[in-house]
Amino acid sequence: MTSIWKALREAGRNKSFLVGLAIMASLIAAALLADWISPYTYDEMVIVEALRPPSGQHWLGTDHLGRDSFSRLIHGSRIALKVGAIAVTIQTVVGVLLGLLAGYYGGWQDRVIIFLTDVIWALPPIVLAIAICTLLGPSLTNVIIAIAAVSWAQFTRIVRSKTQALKNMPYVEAARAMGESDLSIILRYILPNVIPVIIVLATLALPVAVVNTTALGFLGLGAQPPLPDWGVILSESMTYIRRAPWISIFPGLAIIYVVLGFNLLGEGLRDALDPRLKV
Amino acid sequence: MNDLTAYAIRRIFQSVFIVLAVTILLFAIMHMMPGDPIQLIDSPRLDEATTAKLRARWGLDKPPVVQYLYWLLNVLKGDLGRSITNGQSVSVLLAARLPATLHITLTALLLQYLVAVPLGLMAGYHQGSVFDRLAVSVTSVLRAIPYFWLGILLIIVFAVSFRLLPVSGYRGFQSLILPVLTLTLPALADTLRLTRSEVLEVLREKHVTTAVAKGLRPQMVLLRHVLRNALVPVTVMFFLSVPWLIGGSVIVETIFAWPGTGRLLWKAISAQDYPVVQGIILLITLLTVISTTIGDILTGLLDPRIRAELGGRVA
Amino acid sequence: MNPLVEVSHLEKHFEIRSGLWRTVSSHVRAVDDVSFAIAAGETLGLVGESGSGKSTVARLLLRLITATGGSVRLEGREVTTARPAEMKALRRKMGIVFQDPAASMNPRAKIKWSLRRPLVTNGFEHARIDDQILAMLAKVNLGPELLNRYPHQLSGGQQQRISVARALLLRPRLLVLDEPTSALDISVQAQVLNILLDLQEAFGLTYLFISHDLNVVRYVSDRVAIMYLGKLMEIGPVEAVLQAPRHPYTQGLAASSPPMSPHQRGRQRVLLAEQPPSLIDLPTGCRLHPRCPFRQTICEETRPELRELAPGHWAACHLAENLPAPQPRDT
Amino acid sequence: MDQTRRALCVQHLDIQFSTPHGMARAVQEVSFDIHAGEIYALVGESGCGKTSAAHAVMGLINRINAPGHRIGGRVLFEDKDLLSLTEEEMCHVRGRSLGMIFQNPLDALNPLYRAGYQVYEAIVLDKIGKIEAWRRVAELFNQVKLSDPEARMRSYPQELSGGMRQRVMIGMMLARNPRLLIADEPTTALDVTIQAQVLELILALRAALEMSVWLITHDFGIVAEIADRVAVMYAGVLVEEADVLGIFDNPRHPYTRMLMASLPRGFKRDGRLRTIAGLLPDPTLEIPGCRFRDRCPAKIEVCATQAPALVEITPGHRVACHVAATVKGDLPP
Repeated sequence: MTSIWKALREAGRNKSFLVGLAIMASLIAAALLADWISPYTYDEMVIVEALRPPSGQHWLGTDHLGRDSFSRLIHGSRIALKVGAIAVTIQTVVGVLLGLLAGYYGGWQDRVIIFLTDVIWALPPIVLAIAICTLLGPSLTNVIIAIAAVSWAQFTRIVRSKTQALKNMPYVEAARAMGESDLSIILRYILPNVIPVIIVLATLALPVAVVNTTALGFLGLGAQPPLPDWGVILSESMTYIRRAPWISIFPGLAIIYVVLGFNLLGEGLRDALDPRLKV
Repeated sequence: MNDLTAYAIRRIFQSVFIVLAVTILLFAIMHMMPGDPIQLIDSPRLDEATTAKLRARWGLDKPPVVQYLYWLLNVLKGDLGRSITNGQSVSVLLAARLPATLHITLTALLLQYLVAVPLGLMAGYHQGSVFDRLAVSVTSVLRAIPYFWLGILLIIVFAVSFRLLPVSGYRGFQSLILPVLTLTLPALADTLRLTRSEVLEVLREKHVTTAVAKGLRPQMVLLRHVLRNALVPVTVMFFLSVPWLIGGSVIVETIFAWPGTGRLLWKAISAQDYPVVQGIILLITLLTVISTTIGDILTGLLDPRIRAELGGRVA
Repeated sequence: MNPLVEVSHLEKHFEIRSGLWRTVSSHVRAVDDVSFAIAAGETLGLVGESGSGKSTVARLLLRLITATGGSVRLEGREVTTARPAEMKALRRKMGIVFQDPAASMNPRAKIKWSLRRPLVTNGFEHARIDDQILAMLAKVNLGPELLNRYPHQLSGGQQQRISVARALLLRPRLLVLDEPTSALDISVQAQVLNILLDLQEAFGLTYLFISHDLNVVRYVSDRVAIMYLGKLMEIGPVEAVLQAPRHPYTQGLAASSPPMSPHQRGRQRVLLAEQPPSLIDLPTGCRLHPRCPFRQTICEETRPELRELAPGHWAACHLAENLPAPQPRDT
Repeated sequence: MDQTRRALCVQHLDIQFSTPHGMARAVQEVSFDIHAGEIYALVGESGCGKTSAAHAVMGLINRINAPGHRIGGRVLFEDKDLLSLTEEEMCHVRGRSLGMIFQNPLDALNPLYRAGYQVYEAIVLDKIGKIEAWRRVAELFNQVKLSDPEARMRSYPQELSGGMRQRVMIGMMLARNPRLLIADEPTTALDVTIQAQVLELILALRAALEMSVWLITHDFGIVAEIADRVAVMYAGVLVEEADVLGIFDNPRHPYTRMLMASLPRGFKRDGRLRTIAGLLPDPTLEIPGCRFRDRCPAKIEVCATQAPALVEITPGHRVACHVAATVKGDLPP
């Protein structure tokens, strides 16, 4: 599918795309090399060092248990990216399959799937995620399930409408006239033309997943201490907001860094791959 | 019956089905939770026989479907059960907390649109100008800020460092500022960007060229033909963004100790007070579905094409 | 004559749902009781304006949509009810080319892929596929250098010739051409029409050529069928139907068609009044009667059947024998 | 008809658009006059620049739809150079002196307003009272022969058929009695029976309102039907201009002649059509000499170096070709 590579080359001329790409690369590097980059481990407590402001020894200061904030932040990127990537993969696969099915066949399959998305959308995503995590209990695995469960519907709706438009294209009709089977038409003629949309959607879904992960962590429903989830760090920092505001500042900046990076990347990709797509 | 009425009625029916589906889900979830209301009473005077009698009286020995119908009937009567922690009626609790939540969400919603739509129109019309580029970069950053951290940041800046505004609680206008800002800023950025891209899209449509060709002045073209058309999706988004705001309010209320339903939800979850959780989720579902239904019907009102398509004849 | 294709009483009605409960309130009679035959090796031109059902007929022939009534026979075998295996065999005997050449090929695949697919999916011998593709490309005057390009890198004329080549790779007997030159510039249209005529001679193909352009249809067809609002109005040899039309609708169509030269300006241009009615609320009797300048009471009451007015020339008009002579028109 | 009075005078019009591959010249040094009361047809295949020329004259090319464009030359209309007017001054010309209708009347009307209002909006620009303006809308709907005008005024564009929409467009653009109506492919999206009705209407209104019509089309049939004079464009250049009989009976430019020969006029038995080999030149490239050279069967050496000027070879017949005067009879294949 060379034309995707061509579009990527075009995206390469787009400044925001390149900035996004650099941010994504730095994040992946931080997550992979966390053990080498960070000067301390994320759970090493030195109580006498607690609540120190940023200094040469602790670049971003320490928290109430004397743990090095910088090290915890770097290790936190691992959790954010891992949870985000797995959740986005699940919601993409589920959402795309259901979207193709609903869009191509229509009829009762379409009605059932659309009703399911309506039911999912009857609750604000974060509230639904909170409900699921409450039901399943707090853990990172359940966070992944919750995030995927609240986010697949968007993929389904967009892939469905794209499929509906594509299945009436002359080239799809021509394929049917040449004796291609339904499966072949979906996989060879429709899916490749939906893939750019999927790439854009998935890129823009990742920051949402990261924010939701940290929000659940913040509310105590996701990752549990002592894991250095950014949301967990923020929630612990609330108590010391007057004495040590720096503990609160940096995890937020880290989240913004991720979200901004992937948004820029996604928007750059969208402009190159499918400018008319609005998410 | 005209197209719009037919569509509105059908859309309302659809919403009722969606809410029913959510109640079934909620009931199923509560059913799967360990323990039933009788066990939760936790009194030494309960022996086996009394328990069985109570179960029979409350219908807990009936099949789940019948139990669901009983429960639904109670919900329709406004009886959402009692809180496990303090025994208060859930409906009364919710009624007491809802105004505070509506207070910040509706203020945030209005603020968001009053500011974002004119700015988005300007940015779109002057695409590429300094103002536009500034708007795009500021909104890019604003959209990336998570609610809970924005709240913390605002507390640090306004309440801790400068001691200008109250940090938490529900005390008059001043206490409203920080929660509303927290809630509205990211959404404002989204709305501005949506308005901007819709304006850009409409500007490229042929009917705008016609409007220019027939001699309309630029301001008239912009207001009557560009803004009017761009407002259709923007208005829909107004109503569709309500769920996001409600979701955000859960976190914002928690941070600012705002005595609304969101904070109640968080407390109930921490205390595993399931009847309250169930009641709040039901309430939020209702608010969400009502809002999106209004949004959809309003689209039909604003756009004759959609009115005809959704309400009229379909092949 | 030995017909390759026999269409009898073909019918496609779409349900219209309306009202609060979306109940079936009426039907769109997109194609209504249409019968015709195409002899092997001939070109039948199918003419009609938008909403006439001509493209629906094309899709019904290839069973891209299912008929609600009637039958389509190809070499005597029923298409509308064929089982999947038989249908696959029948489809190899039919090809189709669409109006929009840019949308006729998978935009994400190279031309080579689009040309290989029909052969691969129909189980052709892999070793010979590339030779067959090259041979067919040569037939449409294109070189092998196009094979590694994407559809959007081709001109409209090249795209349409690739579509023709693809449709012919399976060596069909019948080629359905649905407005194949309507989206093309004049000079490119000439190119494609020439190639179509050459290929017909070379392979002994049978064409169903659908168009709204009378000049194009006159040029390519042996016989012409005229459709209006889902009904066949007139059918017969091209000279007879287009030079001396017997149906008021055909006459109106011919009069409305722009002339080939400014010398023909004096004629009456507008014969048919007003707008065509909607397909949902069809007029009683003859579907043309609200627009017809010659209508009489019988036209409002009785639906006219196709009648053979001269050998091979049929028209569905009560008044066909009594119409004023159409204005002569030279070409 | 006063042949000497000019309604519009286009001089050395040059239009360039900014593309990722550099500046593309859509229109090059095009000059022509449209006389008062005539129907002047600009004919050409897609991409020849005919629509860009009309949009430039109307002042519809702007920074929003064509960032980085360049327009040169002069367009004289009622003693003013339209290209040098400010946007404010252009607002007084558009709609009032110059009207324009477009190819696809569905896209060209705002789907959110009723047809009547969209015409009303143009009328009230002339400081006319509300009631008077609505009366005028009804009058116009009658004038463009819309059946049941009251109902049509209340309809949304998408509830009208293609022919009715184009009638609404015509009514809207004629609301303020312009001197010149620019009709950009006005019937391309319509069925032939409806096309005939709309052409009839344009002819009738031209006579009734004593205006000129600048018709832009790719369809020689429509030209043969209603045009008085014809100009043929190829790749941004005006290659031939003559009265309609001159173009049809005695085309001189090889491009015009080949185009005429590529029209299907007869039957299959009459033989194959003429085709024009090759493709349009890349508009971003600066091409010395004649732009049709590569596709021309009659080209000579000078064609490669010198761009032919548009010269009058017989009274009223202008051709831009080095060989037009010498090659008689059939063109070589």
